[in-house]
Amino acid sequence: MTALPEQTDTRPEVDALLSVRNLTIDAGTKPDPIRLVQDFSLDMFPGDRVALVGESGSGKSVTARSIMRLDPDFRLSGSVRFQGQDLLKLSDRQMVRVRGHKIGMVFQDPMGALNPLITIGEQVMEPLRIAGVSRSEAERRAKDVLDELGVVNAAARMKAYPHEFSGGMRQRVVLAMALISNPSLIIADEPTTALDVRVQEQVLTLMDKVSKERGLAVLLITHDLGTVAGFTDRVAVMYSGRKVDEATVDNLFEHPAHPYTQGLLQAVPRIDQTVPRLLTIAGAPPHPAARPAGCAFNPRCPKAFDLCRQEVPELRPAPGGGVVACHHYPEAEAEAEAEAGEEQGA
Amino acid sequence: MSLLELRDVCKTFHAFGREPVKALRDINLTVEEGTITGLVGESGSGKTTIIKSIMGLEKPTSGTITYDGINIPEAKGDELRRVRREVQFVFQDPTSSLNPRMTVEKLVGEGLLVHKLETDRSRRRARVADLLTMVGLSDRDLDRHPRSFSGGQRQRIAIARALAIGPKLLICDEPVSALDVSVQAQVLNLLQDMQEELGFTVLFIAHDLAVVRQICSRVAVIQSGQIVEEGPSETVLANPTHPYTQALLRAVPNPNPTVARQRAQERLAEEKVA
Amino acid sequence: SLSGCTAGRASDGSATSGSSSVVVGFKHEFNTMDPLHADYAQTNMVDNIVYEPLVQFDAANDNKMVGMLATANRVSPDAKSIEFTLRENVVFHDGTPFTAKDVKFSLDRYVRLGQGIASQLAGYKSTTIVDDSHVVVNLSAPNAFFISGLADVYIMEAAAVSAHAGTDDSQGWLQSHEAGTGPYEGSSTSSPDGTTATRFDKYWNFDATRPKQLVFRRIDESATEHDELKAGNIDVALGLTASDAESLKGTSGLAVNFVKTPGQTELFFNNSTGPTADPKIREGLKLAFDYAGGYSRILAGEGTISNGILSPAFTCLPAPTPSVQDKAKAKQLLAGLGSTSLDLRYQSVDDTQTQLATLFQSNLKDLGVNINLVPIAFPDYLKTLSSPSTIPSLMLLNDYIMTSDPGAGLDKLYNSANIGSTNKGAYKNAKVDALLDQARVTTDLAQRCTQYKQVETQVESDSAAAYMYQVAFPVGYRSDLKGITASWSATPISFQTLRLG
Amino acid sequence: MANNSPARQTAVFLVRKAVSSVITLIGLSMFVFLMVKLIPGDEARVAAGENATPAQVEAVRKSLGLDQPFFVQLLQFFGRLLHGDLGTSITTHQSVLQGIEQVMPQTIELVVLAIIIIISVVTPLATLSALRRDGATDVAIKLFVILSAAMPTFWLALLLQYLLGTQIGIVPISGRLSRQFNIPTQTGAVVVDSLLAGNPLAAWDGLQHLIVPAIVLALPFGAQLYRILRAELIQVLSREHLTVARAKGVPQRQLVWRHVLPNSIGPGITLVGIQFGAMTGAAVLVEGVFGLVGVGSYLTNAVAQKDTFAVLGGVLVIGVLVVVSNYVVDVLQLIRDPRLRAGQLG
Amino acid sequence: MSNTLTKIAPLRRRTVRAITGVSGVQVIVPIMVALLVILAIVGPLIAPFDAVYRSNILDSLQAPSAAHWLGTDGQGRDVFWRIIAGAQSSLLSSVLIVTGFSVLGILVATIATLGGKRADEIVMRIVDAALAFPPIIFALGVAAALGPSLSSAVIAMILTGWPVTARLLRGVMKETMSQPFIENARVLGVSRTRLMLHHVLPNSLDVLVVKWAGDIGNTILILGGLSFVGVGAQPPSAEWGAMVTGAKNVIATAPWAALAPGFAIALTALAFGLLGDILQVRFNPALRRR
Ligand SMILES: Nc1ncnc2c1ncn2[C@@H]1O[C@H](COP(=O)(O)OP(=O)(O)OP(=O)(O)O)[C@@H](O)[C@H]1O
Ligand SMILES: Nc1ncnc2c1ncn2[C@@H]1O[C@H](COP(=O)(O)OP(=O)(O)OP(=O)(O)O)[C@@H](O)[C@H]1O
Ligand SMILES: [Mg+2]
Ligand SMILES: [Mg+2]
Repeated sequence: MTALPEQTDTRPEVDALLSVRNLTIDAGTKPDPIRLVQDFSLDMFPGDRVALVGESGSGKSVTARSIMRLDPDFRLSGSVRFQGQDLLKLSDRQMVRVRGHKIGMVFQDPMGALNPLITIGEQVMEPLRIAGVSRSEAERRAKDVLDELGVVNAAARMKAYPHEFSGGMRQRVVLAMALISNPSLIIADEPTTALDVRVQEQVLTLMDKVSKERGLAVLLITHDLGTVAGFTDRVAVMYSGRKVDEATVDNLFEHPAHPYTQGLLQAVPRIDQTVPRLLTIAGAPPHPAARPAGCAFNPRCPKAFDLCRQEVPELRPAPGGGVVACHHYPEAEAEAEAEAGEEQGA
Repeated sequence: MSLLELRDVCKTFHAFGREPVKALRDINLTVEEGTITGLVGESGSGKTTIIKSIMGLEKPTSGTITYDGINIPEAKGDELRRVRREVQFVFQDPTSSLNPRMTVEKLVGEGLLVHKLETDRSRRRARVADLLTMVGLSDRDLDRHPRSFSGGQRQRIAIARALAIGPKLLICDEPVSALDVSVQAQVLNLLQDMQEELGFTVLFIAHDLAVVRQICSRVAVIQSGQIVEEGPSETVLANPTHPYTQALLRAVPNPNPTVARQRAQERLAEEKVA
Repeated sequence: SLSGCTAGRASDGSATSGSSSVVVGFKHEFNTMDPLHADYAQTNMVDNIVYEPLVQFDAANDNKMVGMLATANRVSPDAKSIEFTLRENVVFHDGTPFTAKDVKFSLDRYVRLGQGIASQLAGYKSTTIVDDSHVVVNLSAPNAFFISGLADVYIMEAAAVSAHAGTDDSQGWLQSHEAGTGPYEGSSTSSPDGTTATRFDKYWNFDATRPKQLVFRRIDESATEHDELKAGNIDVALGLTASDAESLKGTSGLAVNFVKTPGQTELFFNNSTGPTADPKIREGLKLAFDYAGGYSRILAGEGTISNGILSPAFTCLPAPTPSVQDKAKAKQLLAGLGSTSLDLRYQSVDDTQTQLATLFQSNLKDLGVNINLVPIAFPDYLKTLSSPSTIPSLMLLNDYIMTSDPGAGLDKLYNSANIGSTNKGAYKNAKVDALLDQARVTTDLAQRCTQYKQVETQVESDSAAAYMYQVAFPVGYRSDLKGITASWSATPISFQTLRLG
Repeated sequence: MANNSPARQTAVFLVRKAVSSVITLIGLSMFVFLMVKLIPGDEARVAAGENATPAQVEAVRKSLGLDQPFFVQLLQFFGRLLHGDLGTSITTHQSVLQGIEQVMPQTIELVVLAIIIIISVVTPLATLSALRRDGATDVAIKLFVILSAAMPTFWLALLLQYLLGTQIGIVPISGRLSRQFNIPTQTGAVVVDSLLAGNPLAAWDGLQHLIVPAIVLALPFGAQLYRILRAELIQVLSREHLTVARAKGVPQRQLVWRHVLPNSIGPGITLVGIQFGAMTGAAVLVEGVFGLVGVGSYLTNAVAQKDTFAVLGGVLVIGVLVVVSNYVVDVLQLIRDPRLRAGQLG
Repeated sequence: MSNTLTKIAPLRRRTVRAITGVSGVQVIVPIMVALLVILAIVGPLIAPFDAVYRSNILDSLQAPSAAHWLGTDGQGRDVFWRIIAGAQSSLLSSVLIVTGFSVLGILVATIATLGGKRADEIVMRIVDAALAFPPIIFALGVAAALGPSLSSAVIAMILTGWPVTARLLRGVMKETMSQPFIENARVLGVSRTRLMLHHVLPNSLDVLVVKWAGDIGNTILILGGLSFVGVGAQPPSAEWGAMVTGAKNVIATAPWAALAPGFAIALTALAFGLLGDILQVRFNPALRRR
């Protein structure tokens, strides 16, 4: 665990907008802590669009929230450098200034994400008002952002309450709150999961557009590989608290390296092709307090062998590019295994 | 032969102090025996209202709903009992659709008890155990409560519960939309296998066309309470005629980066034009 | 601003005794100032100083009759009418002179309304105005007891009261207003938590040593009154329990007087029906109670153990027969009761009664007799009196005979004609009835006295009730106040006699 | 859309409430009437006096209409009620309305002060508790609250009076106003009257008289509010919109005031509304000890004397107050929650 | 995930437990309650009759001593033994009251939930009317109608307590009724009775269990309050509320006579209050930790 995982990216770390190194997250008390996330590392550069995928409970949200230090009770170790500053070393007060101002966040449930008692306008303006921006100025900027996000008649709609908005509109408002202070990074935690297919599409398009226009870096969290395909450049796959796979989108979809990634891909029903039966990943992910020995995925892995049950695989460069944590990829065998993986997928 | 038939079903909600909501307008829908029929539409299009009407929990404002010759809204006594026995449901959220206080044995066995199909306790237990094995659980799970299962497993329990009394028609209201992709695949497979094995009829409701395509032979598309397109799923999905169907189809995420990126480009362009 | 409430007795030299305002703490609701209800102690407490009756009786002077608004009276030999000579130069609080028509108006009003004090006027026929200063009160039948009942019958100003007659014969108005001649003027802001009375300077018997103001403040809890008195926030405490009063003794600047009243704590038996119809049982019950123990501990050794059916406050009494416990005899007499358990009714609002009842219950338990204590509310109690069959087997109560001449009281309690209303024990004895009928037409006081004594002896030997204690009413007060003594016109004390030291 | 406007909906809602309140009050009167009639005893005898002759009793019975059958008496009561006449008390011989006017201000003053104490003490305590959930602070507060609510009201009243009033002397022992003050009665509430008379010293003195009884009265009710509020706060604290607010960089203080409290006080407000009636009744337990005469004492006495109209009047007035306070609660809720205004939750 | 903060909770609890050992409360409270229950059962058996009930008037108001641990009351009875003997009537009556009005409340709530819109409306109007009636005054009235005694106080309080329960439960039951599993059961053809007994009630009663424990404490307090205004157990009963009331007049001179039973009440209310709190944490989904 001491070894620094290798980089997927060749760009120098110093230029990174966000550089997470060996982030380990513990919950619970000292004698019996629950390790939610272990040695998570990720680099994001300005304008980067990265997806973080994995089944429910794999630790995606915990990771995202810990970058923002939203849970005071998690014990965090490692480092989270944002624009050169280690967020884990900031005081609570300094952290408040980072949240919402430099890093914006978008959440899953658009209804739950808005305070039902306060008007949309107030909520969108809030980050600016906290920063001391005058009311009229804040109002103007809120209107601009909402306009930009396609809220028709924004000035009037700002006086409305969340319940008067439809799900898709609410998600726009949530996005507006995240964007209003011009952050350079947006973390979107399942922003579309609760939405209808069509609204989902709209919101993604919107995020796509805004981030491109503003050169925003986006960390998109989801469990659905399908939704990331058209949106991101790079995908990191998490399983049971660890990053197990990371690659560029094309690589990942074409040559999924990790058996888990392969499984996820095969499980998505596809509109452009029918299979008699969907291929599934048997079983369920382990509880963070009771992970199996060795590779956490081994009980569900069709290719598991003895080593998998004994030793936790480390991240190594994958044959098709990127990194993967799987005993099937000791450097030499990597190519062959990748082939095998592909065959299975067909 | 059609097992379930909706003819000109309309439903208007009159809430106090609010504008009436026309949730269903002249719905005509036929479910053929032994098939899996899909019903797709976005949120609020009226899918659940249709289901509730079939359940007999909402009375349509007009129109008829016939199940095997029985007009459901009017059904009483023996007829109603037959409907209750032969039509079963699986709901979207496997957590809230299972009584958290009951053990799996009781949950799955309740239908057997209520319809007096198996009144002997130990034999009922054995039947339930069989059902559990059938849906991929085991008899060790008999005395557990639904809370201790994962989402996918809960949905299996819900399916076992529905299948316990041997329904002729199974109606699933978005049974997989709350599940993870990997679990969703498990449940879809299970449904498909069961249907093939037992030969019952399924009305499958979803908003994801890819899911529908995977398991349905026929599909009906509903928009704002109206069926806008209907036909064999291959045909409808390959050549959608209605713009709404087309839009739905395009919205389905495609796990193919090249296609997806291209589509994203198109959308962005459209967005700019609009 | 705190000094008024927190200053203890020590600092009262400047704050309270210098002021001539006296605050009186009292217990239970103060309902109305209407003298119609002067039979109710809290009403009478105030009415007694704002109104005046025609005559009064002096407890300190052998219960002699003294004139108030009447300077002289003469009962006709046939006891069918009384002539009063009225005091001159008396004015009501609004300045109107007092005349005969006010007497007639007042008496007529009471009788017309037929409530409260009207019961003292039973047998009243009419009033004849002779002139401004002479009236004759006519009775429908000879009644020698009548005049002694007039001590609580107050005279009000005809003009002022009839001006506010309304639909209820001025009852609403008089609830919080007064129209009297007394040494104090009532305020118009009386409320359930009390009232204020101010010295009336044109009072015919003006005395500058009366306090300028009397403030009556309702405080229901004895402990609270006790503390307030000690703190100097009230000057007279009328709602103390015996033990609280006892504990005040010896406090500097305070005095405690257990005012001996004409009332007695008594245990009435149902003399007509049920197990207590048997005189032996009644006697047994009477002998079962630990009078001495209750006296020393519950009554704190104040007052006296009863000597007979009347309180020692009365003047014509037979030879004393102190109540004593005799367990052996009681046990023997009560054997006739078998295993029947009896209900003892009492008014649980009075803590002393609760304690006495509990002691009695325990005493009887020692003798193998079960008694259930059943509290009874006042309206229910009154209702039970309507028939001998509903009268409780045992009823513990404080009974007051309000007139210095016990005739009327004895008549109400023991005349069989009054069973169903005021004869609380449904007591019936032809000899007693005859004696009382006789006394009613006897104008000579001494002669009546002999008859009373005969009645008393007879009733007592019939064990009509167990006579327990003379009610000694504990009053705590600022020791520089004078005149806190027993009175016939108000129970336990009248503030007419109150003077600053 | 006029028939759909929030204003109209609100109006309709309030009118509906008013109608059902009136029905409630009528039901309440009938209920009370029946109850009082079931109390054993003879009102006519009480009215006539202990020593009255049977003839006098009958005359009084007739004049009070007590000789009429039950339903006739009830109808007569409602008939008088229409003219604003609550009847006459058989013990005070005073109009019930007037009697209640004399005692009501006292009780309202006490109850309102108690409610002010409850709200101003419980809200911060519950907030602190919820924020430090299960921490030492929370446990300490919880214990304190449960302990103080576990003391019998009247017993605590006696105890506090003895300790604070008599022994330490920091508050007056009993009563409403110290003897050196003479304040003309206007509203009947001492503190208000003192202020109206331009005598702040007297108002302060009146407040000192009220404070201990109000605290004693407040304790058990405060404990209930604390429980509800704490539970609600904890629930609200776990809502996603709070995470969103924190991710927006909202500082703790503003988070509590703007986002947490307004969303949590709903059930608390309703509870205080419901408690109002119970408090006026429970006031009787402290009134006696502190030498106060309020509506509780009035009613206790009236019940003991079987004073039908006094009981009816008193309960009815409390009923009206409860209805009014529920109304106020409803309006407050409407102000608080825009969803209610839109009739979405109604 | 919606409830991130609830997830955090177990952590806090453990920390506190580790540092302060406060969760000892969760051990102590059930023990306290158990002791009280045992006391209520054996109390009257072990307390000597004479010490409890027999007036020993010359020994009245003795200060606590070796012979009388908590002193004697105005009748010279031993306060300690009276408290022991009184546990039964105090606790038993509270349990009876709370159980009584809970049952009534459940019945009423069931009628409101199952009886359709109109029944619901009528029932809720009645509940509102009952709630507008100050409970103490109502209890006073009922007790006055039945004649003051412990049993009429019990009946009075049962009649006073149900509306709150009914209202609370109706809300919860309505919520339960709207859960999909209820629909699920209905379309399975489950009868109304079975629906109520197996589906609605089991999922609604949590709330009641919590309330039940808290109410026991409250009831003991209110029962004492009723004694204070003259309704409740009569002499020579050793019911705690009556003991305090009987001794309130000597609170300055013989404080032990009122203090001791007052503490007994407070302690009991505290124990049940804490129990209610523990149960609330166990049962309230909002406070439950995973
Ligand atoms: N405060 C906490 N204490 C203990 N365990 C926690 C805590 N918060 C989260 N967890 C656990 O950590 C694991 C990861 O949770 P997380 O919410 O990050 O999953 P996720 O990948 O975002 O899943 P989903 O797709 O459901 O949102 C889960 O097993 C969760 O139960
Ligand atoms: N009880 C009701 N009262 C008023 N309007 C209702 C009611 N039930 C449903 N509606 C309305 O009817 C329309 C159809 O709702 P329905 O629940 O059938 O949609 P759905 O297709 O199932 O949507 P989803 O995908 O969100 O479940 C919606 O506009 C909804 O608001
Ligand atoms: Mg998540
Ligand atoms: Mg639906």
